[in-house]
Amino acid sequence: MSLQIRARWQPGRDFELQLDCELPLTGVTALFGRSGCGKTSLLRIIAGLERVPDAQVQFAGQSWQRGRHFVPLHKRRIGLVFQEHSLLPHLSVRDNLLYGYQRTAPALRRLHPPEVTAMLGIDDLLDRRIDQLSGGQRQRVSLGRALLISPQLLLLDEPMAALDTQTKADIMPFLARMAAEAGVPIIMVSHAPDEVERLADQVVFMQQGRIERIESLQQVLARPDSPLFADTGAVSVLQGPLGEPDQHGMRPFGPPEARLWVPTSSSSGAAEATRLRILARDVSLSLLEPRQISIQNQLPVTIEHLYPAQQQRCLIACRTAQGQLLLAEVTPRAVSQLDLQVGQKLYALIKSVALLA
Amino acid sequence: MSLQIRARWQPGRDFELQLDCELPLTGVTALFGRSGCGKTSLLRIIAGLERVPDAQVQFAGQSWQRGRHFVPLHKRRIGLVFQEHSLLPHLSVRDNLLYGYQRTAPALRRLHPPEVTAMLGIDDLLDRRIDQLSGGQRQRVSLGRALLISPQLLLLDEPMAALDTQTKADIMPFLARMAAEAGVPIIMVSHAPDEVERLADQVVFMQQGRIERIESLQQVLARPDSPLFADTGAVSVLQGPLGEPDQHGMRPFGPPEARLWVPTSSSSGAAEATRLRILARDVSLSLLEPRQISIQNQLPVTIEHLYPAQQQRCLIACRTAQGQLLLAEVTPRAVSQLDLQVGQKLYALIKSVALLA
Amino acid sequence: SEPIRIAAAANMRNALEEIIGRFQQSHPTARVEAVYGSSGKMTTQIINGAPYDLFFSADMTFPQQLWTVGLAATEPAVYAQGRIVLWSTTLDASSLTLDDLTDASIRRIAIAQPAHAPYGQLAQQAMTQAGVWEAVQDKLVYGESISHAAQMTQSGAAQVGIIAQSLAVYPELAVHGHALIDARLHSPLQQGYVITRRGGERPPVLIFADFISSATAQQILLAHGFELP
Amino acid sequence: MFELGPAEWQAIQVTFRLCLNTTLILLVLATPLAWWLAQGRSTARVVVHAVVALPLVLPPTVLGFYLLIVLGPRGFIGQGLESIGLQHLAFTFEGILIASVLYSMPFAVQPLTQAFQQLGRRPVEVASSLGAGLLDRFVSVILPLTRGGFVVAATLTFAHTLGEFGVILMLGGSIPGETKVLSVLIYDHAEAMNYPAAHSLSLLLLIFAFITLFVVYSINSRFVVSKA
Amino acid sequence: MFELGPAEWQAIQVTFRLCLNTTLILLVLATPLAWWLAQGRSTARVVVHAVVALPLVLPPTVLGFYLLIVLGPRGFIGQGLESIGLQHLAFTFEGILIASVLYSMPFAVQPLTQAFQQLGRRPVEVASSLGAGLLDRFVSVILPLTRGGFVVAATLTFAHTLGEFGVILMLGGSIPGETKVLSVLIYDHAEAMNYPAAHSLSLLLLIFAFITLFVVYSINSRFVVSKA
Ligand SMILES: Nc1ncnc2c1ncn2[C@@H]1O[C@H](COP(=O)(O)OP(=O)(O)OP(=O)(O)O)[C@@H](O)[C@H]1O
Ligand SMILES: Nc1ncnc2c1ncn2[C@@H]1O[C@H](COP(=O)(O)OP(=O)(O)OP(=O)(O)O)[C@@H](O)[C@H]1O
Ligand SMILES: [Mg+2]
Ligand SMILES: [Mg+2]
Repeated sequence: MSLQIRARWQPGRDFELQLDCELPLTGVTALFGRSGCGKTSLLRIIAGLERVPDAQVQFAGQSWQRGRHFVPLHKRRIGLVFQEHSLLPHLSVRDNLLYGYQRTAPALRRLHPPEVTAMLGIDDLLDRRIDQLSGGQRQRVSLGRALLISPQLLLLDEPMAALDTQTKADIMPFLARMAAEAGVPIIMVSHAPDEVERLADQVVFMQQGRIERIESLQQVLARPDSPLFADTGAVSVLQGPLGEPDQHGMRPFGPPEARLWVPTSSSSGAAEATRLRILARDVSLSLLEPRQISIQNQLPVTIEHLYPAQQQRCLIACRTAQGQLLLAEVTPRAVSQLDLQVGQKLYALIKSVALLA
Repeated sequence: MSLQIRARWQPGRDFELQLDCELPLTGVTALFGRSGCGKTSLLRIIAGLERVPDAQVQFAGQSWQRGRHFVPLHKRRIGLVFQEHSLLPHLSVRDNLLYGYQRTAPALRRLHPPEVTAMLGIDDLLDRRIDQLSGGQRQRVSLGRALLISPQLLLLDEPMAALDTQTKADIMPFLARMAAEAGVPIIMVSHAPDEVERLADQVVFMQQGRIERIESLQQVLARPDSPLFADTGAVSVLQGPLGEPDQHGMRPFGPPEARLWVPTSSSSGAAEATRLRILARDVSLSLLEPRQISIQNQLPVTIEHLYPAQQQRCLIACRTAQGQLLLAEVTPRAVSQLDLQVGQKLYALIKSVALLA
Repeated sequence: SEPIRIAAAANMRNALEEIIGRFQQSHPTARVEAVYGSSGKMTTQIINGAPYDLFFSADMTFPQQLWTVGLAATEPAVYAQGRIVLWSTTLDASSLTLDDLTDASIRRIAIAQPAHAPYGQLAQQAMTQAGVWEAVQDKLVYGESISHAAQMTQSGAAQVGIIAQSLAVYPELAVHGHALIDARLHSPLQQGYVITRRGGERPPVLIFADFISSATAQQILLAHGFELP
Repeated sequence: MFELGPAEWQAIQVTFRLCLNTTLILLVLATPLAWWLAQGRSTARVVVHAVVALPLVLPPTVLGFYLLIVLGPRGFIGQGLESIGLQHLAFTFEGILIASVLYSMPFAVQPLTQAFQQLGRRPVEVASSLGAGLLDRFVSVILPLTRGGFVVAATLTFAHTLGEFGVILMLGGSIPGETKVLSVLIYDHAEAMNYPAAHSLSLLLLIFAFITLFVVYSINSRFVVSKA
Repeated sequence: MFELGPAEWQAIQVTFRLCLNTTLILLVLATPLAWWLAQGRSTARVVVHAVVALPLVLPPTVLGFYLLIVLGPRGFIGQGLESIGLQHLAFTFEGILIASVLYSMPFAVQPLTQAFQQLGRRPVEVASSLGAGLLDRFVSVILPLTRGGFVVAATLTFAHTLGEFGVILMLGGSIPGETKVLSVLIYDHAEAMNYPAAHSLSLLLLIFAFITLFVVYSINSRFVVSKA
C-alpha cells in the first residue's frame, strides 16, 4: 500500500513544489522540514484542495487524480486537520464533531463520539460555541472531528502544536493505535522531534519544495546528522524482547549477553518486540568495568566508527554483543584521554533508557 | 517593577478566572499550564481586550485599569502576539510589519525593520500577500510586527508553536536579549518546556483559572515534581563563572573544588555569571572516583535528601563542594545496591551539561 | 363574465365613480372597474395590450392617437370639458386672481407638468394669457398630474395651486374656496373618450358608453365641476 | 379603526403573493449568480455585476414602459410566448412578478456576492474534508455562514417589492385581484384625496412590514455567528 | 445621436449633485449606525434595524406626500426650521436630498451592518495592539476590510437615487435646476409620449450608470482581500 504523488506546483514566484514520490502507507509518516518548505502544500495536494494541473495522486490503488480524472475531497474519505484552527463557527462543539460522523456511512464508522471525546478530554465542552474554546481546546476538537469520519487516511498538519505535554501524552498513544491497529495511515506534519520519535514509522524530510529523503524511523535514528536531532542529538533505537519485572520493578530487555534493565512504567506484560530509545548523550564509555556506580546498564561493546568531532562533541558508533548499533556521544577530550580507537572493546554505560510505544 | 492584576471573570458557566497577583517584570515570565487553564484569558485582561468590571491592572506604576479608569490597548504600548494567526489580510507582509512601527513615535523606536526581518528570516517575504505565507511564516511576521512597535511589554501567546527547532533557536536569543538588554519584560505562554527553560526568568503556573504559584526558574528547577518536567524529568541549574576554553575547546565552569567542563559551542568569551542546566537523569552517582571513563565531569558531593521512588525513579538531592544543589536521578535498584544514605559522600558523574542563555 | 374595465383620467375619479354607481343601479348584473391615472400612461398601456374597454382621457390627443393606430373601435367623442381654478389652503382663494400670483407673499404655485398633463397646459396658457407667466416662472412647482398639484397645494407647501375644477369640488378640497379661471384665457379643454377595439366587441361596454351621454351622467359631470361639450 | 373592504383584502392577497414569490424566486436566482460573481475578478463578472444594478437606474415607470414593450403582445418575449400558444405577460400577475424580480435583483445579488466573498474558502474546504458534497456544503455551511447576507437580500427585496408601484402600475395596469397591489391601492387613495383610507392602509402596511422585519431580524440576531 | 438641450444639462447637473451628495451623506450617517447595529443583539437594535427599512415599504409618491407635509411649512420640521429663521424644505434641493437619504437608508445600513458583523473583532484588536486609535483603526483596518460592504452600500444608493423619482417629484416639484432630476425628465418625456427623447435619455443614463458601476466594481475587484 502506498501513496504515489507526482506534481509540480508553483504558487508564487519564489517557491516551487516538485513532487515525484511514493510514500509508504504503513503506520505514521512524519513530514519534517523547516517552516515554509512545503509541508502544508503537500498535504493540500494529497487532499485535492489544490487542483494542480497534470498532477497524479494515487492512494492504495485508488486513483485520486490523473489527467482529467479527479476525485473531489469529500469522496476521498480523508481526515484532515488544518494547521490553523478551522472549526465551523456556526456549529457547537458537538455539531462540529458530528458533522463528519453523520456523513459517514454507519457501516464504515469505526470510531464513535464517546470514546473520541473522552480520549481528547473534551467531554465537558460539547455544548459550547466555538468562540468559547481556548486554542488547545479548538485543536483537540479539530482532531476529534477528523477522527470521527473514520477516514481511510489521516492528514494532520501540526495537530498538537497548541497542546500541553500532558494532553499530548494522552493523545499520542491513541494515534499510534489508530495507525497500528485500525490500519489507518497517518501523515503528520510536526516540528517536535519527540512527537516524531514517539509516533513515526517513517519520516519524510522536505526542503525547499522537494522531498529530500524518505527514511524509516530506524534509519533516521541511525543517522547522527539527521535534522531531527538538531535539538536532542543522536539517538539509537534497540529492538528486543522485554521480560517480567524483578523485585525492584526493573524489567530485563534483550538477550543475556546484551542485557539492559528498563524501569517499568506501565503495567503491561512481557512483549516480544519492543523498542528502546537511547540518546547518544546518555551513553558513556568506560575502559574498565565500572563498579559501585549508580548506572545500572553496562554493556560490553566494540567501537565500530568514530565520527569526527562536531561542535565539541564526538559521536562513537558501537556494536553490542547482540550486534545492534549503539551511539555514544562524548567530548573530544574524553576521546583523547581514553585514546579511543576503532575495534577497541570497552563498556558502554547507559544512564537512562526510554521505552517507546 | 511589577504587574499587578486583580480580576474576577467568568466568561461562561464552567470557567472562572480569579486573579490577584503581582507578576515580576524582570526578563521573561513564562505562563505555563494545561490547555484551557486561562493563559490566553490572562493575557487578554492584561492587554485590556476583555474589560472585566472591577478589575485592576497596574503596570510598573502606570494604572491601566481601576474603577472607571481604563487605558485603551492602543495607549498601553503592548506588543501582542495572538495565539491564532492574526495578520491583517488586506496588507502585505511589509505593511503588516510597518503598521505598528509607523504608529510608534520615532523617539521610542528601538527596533527597526531590517534587523527584525533578518532575525526572523522573513526578508524574502516582504512583498507577499498574507495568504501566500505558510503557517510558520505567518507566526514569524506576527512576532516581528509586535516587536516593531518597540513595546514596553510583550505578551506572547505561544509565539513559536508553529516553528521548527532551527528557527526557534534563531529567535530565542533575540527575545532573551530584548528582555535582558532592552529591558522589555516578556510574558509568554508556552507549552514547550525547552522554551521555558531557555528563556524564562520566572514561571507562572496556572491551573483552572487560578495562578497556582509564581516561581523563579531556579525554584522551578529545584522542585523535582514541577509540571515543567512532565517530559524531561527534574533539572538542576548551577550558576557560576565560565573560563576560557582549553585546547580541546572545553571551558571550565565554577570554582576549582567544584569544577565542571563545558563544551564551547559559541565563541563568546569568559563570563562571570552563567547558568548550567543539568538534567537529573544525566547525573549518575559513584561511590569510587571513576577512572578510565568518558564522563568528564565528576564532582564530589554529599547526599542531602533521598526523595521516595516514583515510577521506578529515585531522585537524590546532592550538595556540591561549592554548596549548590544538584539533582541525580537513579533507579531504586541502584539505591539499594549502592546503599545510598543521607550524608554519604560520593561522586556525581555528569554526562552532559548544557549552557543556558 | 369579465367586468367592464375603464381607464380614466385621474381628474375623472369622483365623477366616474358616481356615474358607475348609478349605472349599476339600473344594470345590477354589470360589473364595472375603473382604473385612474395619467392619460399618457394609459394610452401607452392600451397600445401594448392593456385589457381596457373604455378610455376616458383628459384631452382629445390621446384618444385620437388610439383611433389613428386602429386601437379604438369608435371615433373619439367629447364627454366633458375641463375648467381650471385657483385653489389654496393658506389663502382665501375665492378672491384670488391670476394677477395676484405675482405677489411676493406667494412663494410657490403648483401646476401639473405642462409637458404631458393637459391641465398643466391649460394652466400655462391661462397664465401666459394673463401676462403673468414670466413673472411666476420661479415660483412654479410641477406635479406629475393635476392631483399631485392639488396635493402639493393641500400640504401648504405651495400656497396656490392651479387645479382642475373637478378636483376642487372634491369634498376634501371644497372646504377651501376656489376661483374659477376665465375660460377665455385658455383654449377649451375637451376631454374625449373612445371604446377600445377590445371593448367594441362587448355589448355591455356599448351600453355603458351610451350611459355616459345620458342626462343622468351629464348631471353628475356638471356637479363635479365639468362643463358639457 | 379601519374596516378592510374586499378591495383591500384582494390587494393584500396580491401583494403578499407578489412579495413572497419575488423574494423566493430572487433568492433562488441570485444565489448561484452571486456565487459565480464572488468566485473571481474577471471582466465578465464585473460587467454582469454592473448590468444587474442597471434596472435600478431607470425611473420605475420608464422601466415599466420598457418591460411593457418587451413583455406585451408586440414585444419580443410577449410575441414569442403568444407564438407558442401562451399569453403575453403584460397586465398579468406573472408579468409584474418578473418585473419585481428584475427590479429587485441588485438588492439580492449584491449583498449575497459580498457575503460569499467575505466567507473565504476555508469553511467549504472543511466541509468537503468531512464528506459533504456540493449541495450539502451549501445547505449546511455556506447558507448558515452567509445567513446575514441572505437576510439582507430577502428583507431589502421584500420591503422594496412591498413599496414598489411605478413598474407595477405601468406593466400591471392595476387590475383588481391580479395586479392591483397594496401600494397601488394606497397611491390610488392618495390620488383620490381619500386620505383617511391612504393613511390607514399606509399604517397597516408599515405595521405589517415592521412586524415581519422585526421577526426576521430578531431570529437572525439570535443566530449571529460570533467570530472568535 | 441626440442633442442635449439646456434642460437636459440642468437635469444632469442636479442629478449628479443629488446622487453624489446622497451617497456621501448616507455613508457618513449609515456607517456609525451600522456599526452600532453590528455590535450586539439587543431589542433596541432589532427595532432600529426594522425601522430603517420602513421608508422602502411605502409607495414613493405617498412617502413623498408625507415628507412634503413634514418638511413643508406646516409640518413639524418645516415649522421648526422657519421658527429659527430658515426656510422649510419643500420644493428645495435640500428637501429631496433628505428624502433620498432617508429612502436609500436601508441600502446603505443593511450591507454595512452585515459587513461589520462578518468582520469579527480580531482585526480591530490587532490594530489596537499596534497603537491605532479609534479613527485610525476605522480608516486603516475596518474600512479596507469591509470595503465590499461599502461598495454595495454606495452603488445601491447611487443607482437607486439615480432612478428614484416618485418621492423627488412629489417633494421637489421638479423645479428646473433645483429639483428636476434626470429621472423626472425621462418620465416627463415618456408621459408626453415623446419616446425618442425618453429613449435617448434613458440610454444616456444607463450608459453613465454602467460606466460608473463598471469602474467602481473593477477597482473593487482588484482589491479583493483573499481570506486564507
Ligand atoms: N465565552 C466563553 N464561555 C465559556 N467558557 C469560555 C469562554 N471563553 C473561554 N472559556 C473557557 O475559559 C478557559 C480559559 O480559556 P483560555 O483561552 O484562557 O485558555 P488557555 O489557557 O489559553 O488554553 P490553551 O492553552 O488551550 O490556549 C477555557 O476552558 C475556555 O473553555
Ligand atoms: N500563493 C502563494 N504565493 C507565493 N508563495 C506561496 C503561496 N502559497 C504558499 N507559498 C509559499 O510556499 C511555501 C510552502 O508553503 P507551506 O504552507 O506548504 O509551508 P509549510 O511547510 O507548511 O510551512 P510551515 O511549517 O511554516 O507551516 C512557503 O514558502 C510559502 O511562502
Ligand atoms: Mg504549514
Ligand atoms: Mg490560549
